[in-house]
Amino acid sequence: MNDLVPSTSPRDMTWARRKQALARVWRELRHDRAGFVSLVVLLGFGLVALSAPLIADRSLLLAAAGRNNPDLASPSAQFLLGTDDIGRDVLAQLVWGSRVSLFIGIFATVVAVVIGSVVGLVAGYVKGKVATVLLAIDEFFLVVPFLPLAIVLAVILGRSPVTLAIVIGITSWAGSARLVRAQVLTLSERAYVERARALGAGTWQIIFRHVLPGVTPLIIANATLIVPGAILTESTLSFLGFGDRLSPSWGKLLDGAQSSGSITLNAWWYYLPPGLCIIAVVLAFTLFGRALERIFDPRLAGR
Amino acid sequence: MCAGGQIMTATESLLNVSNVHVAYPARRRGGKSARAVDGVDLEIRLGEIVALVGESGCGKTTLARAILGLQKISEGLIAFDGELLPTSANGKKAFRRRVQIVFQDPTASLNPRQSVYEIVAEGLRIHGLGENEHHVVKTALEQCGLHPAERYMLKYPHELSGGQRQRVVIAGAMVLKPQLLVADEPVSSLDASVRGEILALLQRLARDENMAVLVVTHDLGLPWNIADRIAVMYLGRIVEIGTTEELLANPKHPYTQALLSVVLEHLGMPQQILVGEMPDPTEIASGCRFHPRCPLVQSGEAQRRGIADRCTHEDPLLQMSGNQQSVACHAVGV
Amino acid sequence: STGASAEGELTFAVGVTQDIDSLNVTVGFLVIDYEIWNLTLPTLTSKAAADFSILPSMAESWTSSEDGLTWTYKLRSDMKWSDGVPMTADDVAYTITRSVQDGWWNHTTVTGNLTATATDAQTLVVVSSVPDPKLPILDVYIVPKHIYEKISAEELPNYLADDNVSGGPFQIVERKEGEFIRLVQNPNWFGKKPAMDQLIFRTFETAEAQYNALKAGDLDAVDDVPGKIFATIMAGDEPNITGIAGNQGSFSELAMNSSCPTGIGDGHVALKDPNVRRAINWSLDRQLMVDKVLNGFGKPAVGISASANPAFDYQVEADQTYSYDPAKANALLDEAGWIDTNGDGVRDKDGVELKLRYFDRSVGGAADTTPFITGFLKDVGIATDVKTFDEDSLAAIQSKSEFDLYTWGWSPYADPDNMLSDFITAAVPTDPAVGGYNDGNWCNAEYDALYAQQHVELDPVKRAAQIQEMHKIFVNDGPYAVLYKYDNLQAFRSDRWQNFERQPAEVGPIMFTQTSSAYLNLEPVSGDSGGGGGTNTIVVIGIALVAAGVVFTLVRSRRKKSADDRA
Amino acid sequence: MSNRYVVKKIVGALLTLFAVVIFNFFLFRIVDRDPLTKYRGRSKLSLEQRETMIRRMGLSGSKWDQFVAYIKSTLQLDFGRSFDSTRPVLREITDRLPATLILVGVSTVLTICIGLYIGAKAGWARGSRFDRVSTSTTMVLYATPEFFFGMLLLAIVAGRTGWFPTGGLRDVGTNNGFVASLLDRTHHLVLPSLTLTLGYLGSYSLIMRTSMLDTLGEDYLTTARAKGLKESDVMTHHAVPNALLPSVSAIAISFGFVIGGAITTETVFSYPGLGLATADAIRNTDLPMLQALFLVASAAVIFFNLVADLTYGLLDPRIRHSI
Amino acid sequence: MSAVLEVRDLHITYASSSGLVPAVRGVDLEIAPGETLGLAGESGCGKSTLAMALLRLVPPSTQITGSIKLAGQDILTMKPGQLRAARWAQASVVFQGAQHVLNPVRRIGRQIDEAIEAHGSASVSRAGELLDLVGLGARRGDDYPHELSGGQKQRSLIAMALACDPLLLIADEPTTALDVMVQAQILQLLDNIKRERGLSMLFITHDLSVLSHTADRVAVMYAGRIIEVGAGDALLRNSLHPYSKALTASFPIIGDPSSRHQPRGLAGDPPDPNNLPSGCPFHPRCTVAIDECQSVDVQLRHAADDEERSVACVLVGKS
Ligand SMILES: Nc1ncnc2c1ncn2[C@@H]1O[C@H](COP(=O)(O)OP(=O)(O)OP(=O)(O)O)[C@@H](O)[C@H]1O
Ligand SMILES: Nc1ncnc2c1ncn2[C@@H]1O[C@H](COP(=O)(O)OP(=O)(O)OP(=O)(O)O)[C@@H](O)[C@H]1O
Ligand SMILES: [Mg+2]
Ligand SMILES: [Mg+2]
Repeated sequence: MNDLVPSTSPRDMTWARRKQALARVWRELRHDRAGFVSLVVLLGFGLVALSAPLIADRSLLLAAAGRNNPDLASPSAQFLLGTDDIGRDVLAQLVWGSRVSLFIGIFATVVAVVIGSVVGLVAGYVKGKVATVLLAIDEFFLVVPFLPLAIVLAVILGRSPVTLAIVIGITSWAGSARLVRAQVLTLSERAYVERARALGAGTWQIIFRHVLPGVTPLIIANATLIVPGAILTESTLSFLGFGDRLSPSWGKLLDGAQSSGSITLNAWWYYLPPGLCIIAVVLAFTLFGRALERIFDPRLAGR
Repeated sequence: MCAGGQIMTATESLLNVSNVHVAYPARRRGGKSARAVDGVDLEIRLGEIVALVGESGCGKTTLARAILGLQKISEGLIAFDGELLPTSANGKKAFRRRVQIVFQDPTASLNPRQSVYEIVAEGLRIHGLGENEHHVVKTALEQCGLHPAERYMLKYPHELSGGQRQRVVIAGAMVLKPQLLVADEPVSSLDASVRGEILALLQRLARDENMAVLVVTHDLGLPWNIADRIAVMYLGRIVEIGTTEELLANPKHPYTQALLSVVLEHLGMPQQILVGEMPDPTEIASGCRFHPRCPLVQSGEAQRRGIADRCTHEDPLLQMSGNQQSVACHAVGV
Repeated sequence: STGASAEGELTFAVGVTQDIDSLNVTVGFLVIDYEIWNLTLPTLTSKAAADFSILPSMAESWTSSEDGLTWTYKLRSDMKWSDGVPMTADDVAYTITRSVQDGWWNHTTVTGNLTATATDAQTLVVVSSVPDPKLPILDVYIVPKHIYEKISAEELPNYLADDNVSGGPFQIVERKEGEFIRLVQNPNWFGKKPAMDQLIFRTFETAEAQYNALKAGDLDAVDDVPGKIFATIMAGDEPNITGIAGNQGSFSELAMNSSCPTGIGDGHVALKDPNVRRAINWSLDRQLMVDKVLNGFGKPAVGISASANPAFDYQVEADQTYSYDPAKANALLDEAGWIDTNGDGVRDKDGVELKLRYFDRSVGGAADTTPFITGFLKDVGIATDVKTFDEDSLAAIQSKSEFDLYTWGWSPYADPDNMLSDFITAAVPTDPAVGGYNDGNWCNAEYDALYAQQHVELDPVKRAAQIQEMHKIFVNDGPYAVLYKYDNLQAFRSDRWQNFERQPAEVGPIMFTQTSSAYLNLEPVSGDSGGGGGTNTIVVIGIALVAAGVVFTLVRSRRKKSADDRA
Repeated sequence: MSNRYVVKKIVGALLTLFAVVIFNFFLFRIVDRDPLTKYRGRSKLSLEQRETMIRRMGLSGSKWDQFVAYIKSTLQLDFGRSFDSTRPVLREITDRLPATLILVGVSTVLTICIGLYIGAKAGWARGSRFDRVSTSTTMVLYATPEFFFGMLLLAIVAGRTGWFPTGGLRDVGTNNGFVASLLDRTHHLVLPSLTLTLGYLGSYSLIMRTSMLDTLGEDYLTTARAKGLKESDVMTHHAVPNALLPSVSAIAISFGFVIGGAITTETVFSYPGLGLATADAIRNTDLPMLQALFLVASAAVIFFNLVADLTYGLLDPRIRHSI
Repeated sequence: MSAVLEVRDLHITYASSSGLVPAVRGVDLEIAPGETLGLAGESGCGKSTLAMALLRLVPPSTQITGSIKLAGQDILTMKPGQLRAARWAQASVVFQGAQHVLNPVRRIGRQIDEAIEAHGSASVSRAGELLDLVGLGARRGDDYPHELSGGQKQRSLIAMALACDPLLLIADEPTTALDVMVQAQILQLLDNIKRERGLSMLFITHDLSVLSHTADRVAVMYAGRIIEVGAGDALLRNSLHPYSKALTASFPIIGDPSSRHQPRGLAGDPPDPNNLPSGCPFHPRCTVAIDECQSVDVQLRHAADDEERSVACVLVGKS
């Protein structure tokens, strides 16, 4: 392709390669309808979450904010999505809820991916007892039912969004550790790793130069696929009453809707929007993650 | 013997492999370990090309990896340039500057995420030979027939043809100016048309750089093309070794004869197709390891010559038989 | 449907959101447990539903000695437990004696100072060591001696009370944990026969599901209707359902750690100052919480309810003591020296921030007040650090007094003594392993003295005055910011049942009351034939048929399709 | 399947279960909670009485003593008494187990059958209308929290039409015979099991579709076609058996999620099984119950995984014959 | 006797995500009864595509034009049912890499019988008989593929290919992945079977040396075309097209001093089917190319001195 680049420093080349790789990802994403649409949806939600203070004042979340409003009022010009059971604007809570839900989803994923990648890398690269122990732990977390475990941990660790995210992270890394390990195993079987070893490369050089770059796309795609699970878990735990009462997540809104009888009262504006938001974001993350998988792993093309 | 104008002046030995064994532990508890390399003696001299020939699974790759120190040996000694293979991390690293390996499948040997430049420069970087890196890389690429080097440096493996990939792999080994290059089936995954080019390259490099090459292959035509000597391996053991001309013209071991017969029918040799499948290194026969498939034994010839008993009970040693030829067969010389 | 079962038996099905924790009268403490005991265990005397005045029950008559310390009860002679064993004064004496011996939680507040002897089968003599205003009612459940005497004190806490021996109007016949408990009439019951043959309490996980079951006709009455839904009932949207917002003194409060010197714990220094506690009281908009959290079904309160009987409440209106006045709260805080010196919106003093550890109860009445309260406190420059806990964890924290604020609530008994006893100095926790009920970690010598007086005051008028005085001290010193008294929101099928008795009269609920006598007075509306389960069954069968059809078609079409091939 | 494989898998499962038991012990010792709070008379108990009770709960002595006592009693299936009801935990669990078994059993069977069917069909006819419709539907199902389904079903089907009860396991009043009570229970089971089925149908069918797609490019399918087999035979005899293999373990792992789904589903429908018991135990921090429920849930998943491993061994001759 | 297989002007174009890939660009072929045609060429030149197209086994999106007459019937115009009937009964395939070609979860015997059942005949299993025929032994029918070695799998594939007594055996690199000795065994087996049954065979390989004694005629393919075809021995000994020459030269004759220390091959890269050079597709790598080669795309034509021989080269026509 670019035959005519004469001499370049390695750093420039690395840069150029990254740029090229990104450009390729972008190009392929553009042609992947599901992936692209879901990216747009995600960006939309992200934008809303980031600009929540501009859309709705934080004070609207205060319990007393509904002081002069009717409770469970149906949508109107004043309250686009009606009011909740204590007269607060549902839309404002939905908007701020997106922050909590996305934050927990993403933060939990970071926790899970960091644990999963480290465990996967170590278990895949280092053999022997360490790997056996790590695998046993991984097996344990993989087999032990996820929600009960998360519940038990939540009971023990408390209820703030951060601990909730940590709990979800701790309970969902096992799958990615497996994935990373499998990939590391195949990578380290690759002849090019053997070649590097024959060239005299040490363990760390091999991990950083050959193994890590090889698993990174996988980790990214996998992370994108952990987020929806984390968001679902957050909503489930919040629904079961584990959420933080003072920061409204979508799951918490559903809990509120359920416990205030909005289903029986047909106050659909209270329970439908958070449910649909969860579905939309989870769906978007899933589709986006699958698109990334397709792009990073051409064998999966056409899924 | 001088053929093709090459003169065997250097007899100084570079690599000495003696009585090397490699056993892979059993995959299952209670299973037997695989004696992939089972007592190999081999010497490689400075600047010569030796071909290691044998059926699939006979332990060629294992031996090659053992020579590089990539595979632990369970018994025996490997000495390079008069010194035993180092075991320390630093010693290994220094050793690996002097010995390099090229694998069968160039596509698998290249990290798809690295550019040609990075791949070739990797050895330099690992050994901290960064000075003048660009120039060295360029020279190595051009030496390997990738002209002009700039055209290839920024490409990625997937943008290259199979032959070009194998050249890149070889260039990556050549930047370190090794004294010994081990090439494990360097052309068997390549197209027939490309094969000749790569072999010519190896031959040229060996000659120009006075580099010894151990080339692993299952194809007897390859050594005829480039090797000075041939070692024939069967089930973890070298059963016959000699100069290319001598050995191909006058194979003495029945196994070598059979191998040659299936590729050389047009020379009038009757085909001797050995029955049975690839031998199993977990079940090496007693006596001569080849005896269960040996045509001499099967045809009763061995009986006639009165060596049948030795064939089944006595492990034959590699013995000089001819000028530079050694054979491990009870039938030879009887 | 359970309105009427197939055999023509009359069933009354009640939905509850609480599962029985124990039928063992020495262990259980949930409202539902008391309801079952009210229906299955006899009491020596009874209380009038309307005003809790004393009525005969096991005892037909009683007389007291001059000094008021000795009471002699004359018992009915026709009483039998449901298993046919005679029920006599011996059972009562046994209950009193054993409860004192073993320290039964539900009994000793009443029986602690009593000794009882059965002089014959129908005569019971009770002697109190002090003058006792809780006599002659003697409000404890009488247990069958022939059952309990077989159980050692050690074993008793684990006894499941599954003997089903009843001395009340009903007896338990079937119980499915988490599902239902079924009672039928006790043939040996000596009192008024109820109209229904069986009584079922079904447990629901959510109040809403339970209400829907009422609406669908699966239930006859429910306790705990979601407030929003209750409002629609009260608005007359449901012609067949009648709602009753009954109040029996249950209240919610914000407890503050007043750091009683004899106690333990690490309460915030600011809360030691009564003015800061008062400021907090002034900062709360109680009416807003009643409107929003209770949907108006309740009323603001500043003092505790000492008794289910509102006569014992603090007779001062909320606005005369603490109304919603943030300005006043601010002034008090300024005066107390808590001023926001560093401009971060939170008051401080001597380098200590006025930031309070706020423990939020995860379930229960006070749950939804926390967002309000924290907001109100923030408005007057008090920061909070909210942590949510379940009741038990919270109780553990309370036992150590390691909190600044927390939310809780109480439901009082008929006699005020028990509730009032929780705030005496002796109830302050001093050992985390043992705990104590004084959850404001508050003490006041004057209050203690008055408590001791009312404890032995036999003149009801004087006693009432003493209790008013105690209220005044408690409210003024403010270890609690009482928020409101909340109503029990109950509903029943008025197309099926009538003659619901409220307890206390006019303001109280119909079920889960002090005596549960409402069940005895209920009458079916004539001509009711119950809801229709038949249609449902038809629907099920219909759906099953449709599903089978769909599957069949799918399979068929698959067969056909697969016949075609890919080119 | 060789005995060695079976034994290895069983031993592995038991080890995992044992790990759960140990994990349980440590996890629940972290919680700072007075075990006697439920005994309302605790403030009136003497210190000796308290100690007796605490000892009986296995909460006295050194951690090691506690651990030994805990392991002993756990092995005897003695999980202590519920803090909440004071009944033996084992009895609480055995009482509620059948309801959950039926709910989870029915839903799992439905989910697996329908999910695999849809997934296999969609994967086989990749890009067809069936694939597009079913995949987008299953994606949405996958993205929907099952309790939201439950809420919607409750709102629409039960609340609006009254065709189905809004909760419970059965009508208590009806005692008229086996058939009626069976119908009654089925009637109560429909919505919860529908919720659970819909909630997990998505992931099962997506898993199956993916592994179907993985097999699509396999050469043995070309061989089968070359032999002149009908497309339907190629699918059922060649593609599906191979696609099932990777699905089996993936499905076993997602069974853990179904167990989680039972918690929320039972909560939404007041369905008194172990899920509801879990929700209650959470609310009451009923540690012995939680501990035992967690163990039971884990055991169920471990068992399911074991079954999957053994099934895998049966389905895959490479395992059946070797090892 | 008319040809068993007759291919006329066959074009096969794959529709891939990166556009249309013309894998086969105008191939004419015929195979007489009992004849073996060897088809040789570099990787990617379209050999397998051609083989697969003979039974219409290419992906559905692939465009095929021209005609393929198998025993007189045109495969390309058949209805699905007819096509299914023709598959395996008229022509069967011995694939390369038996590893993936056999279904890992079905017994070998079942996989063989299945082919017979698909063609309506035989309720009795013939698998055992066929396995015996290829020297595996009937009992192996109960084995699963993983229980067989590479050579054994290849034998069972041959047995499977014989199941419906086809007229034509298409062997697509049947020995490539095998070891020298096993390769020789399989070649011998195929040879015997072919001779015993009078089968026609299309033998595809990239290893010319394999063809030397298997093929009656040899066709050499380059970039989707046949560029030289002729009698086996003659072609291998004396190829006329520069590409065939280079190809034959790259297999040294052991003992031939001209190749000792003289490895020979072909410079340059195989062509990219997406981006073929103009004129003769071989001209960029051709050592004897003349200017004309850049523009003239020569068709296959008879060589002057050998009437069985056809060559697609400007130079050959001229000489
Ligand atoms: N990691 C390993 N563990 C156990 N056995 C092994 C391992 N690697 C190779 N073997 C066995 O050792 C024997 C020799 O293998 P090796 O790869 O050296 O053979 P080879 O001669 O290079 O064969 P090929 O021509 O197929 O490359 C074989 O039987 C093989 O099955
Ligand atoms: N399904 C496909 N879609 C698109 N292109 C394809 C497809 N299959 C093969 N090709 C391309 O068609 C060309 C011919 O492929 P084919 O497999 O027929 O080559 P071949 O001669 O058999 O090579 P080999 O010796 O490697 O088997 C190649 O360039 C290949 O990349
Ligand atoms: Mg090898
Ligand atoms: Mg091919």
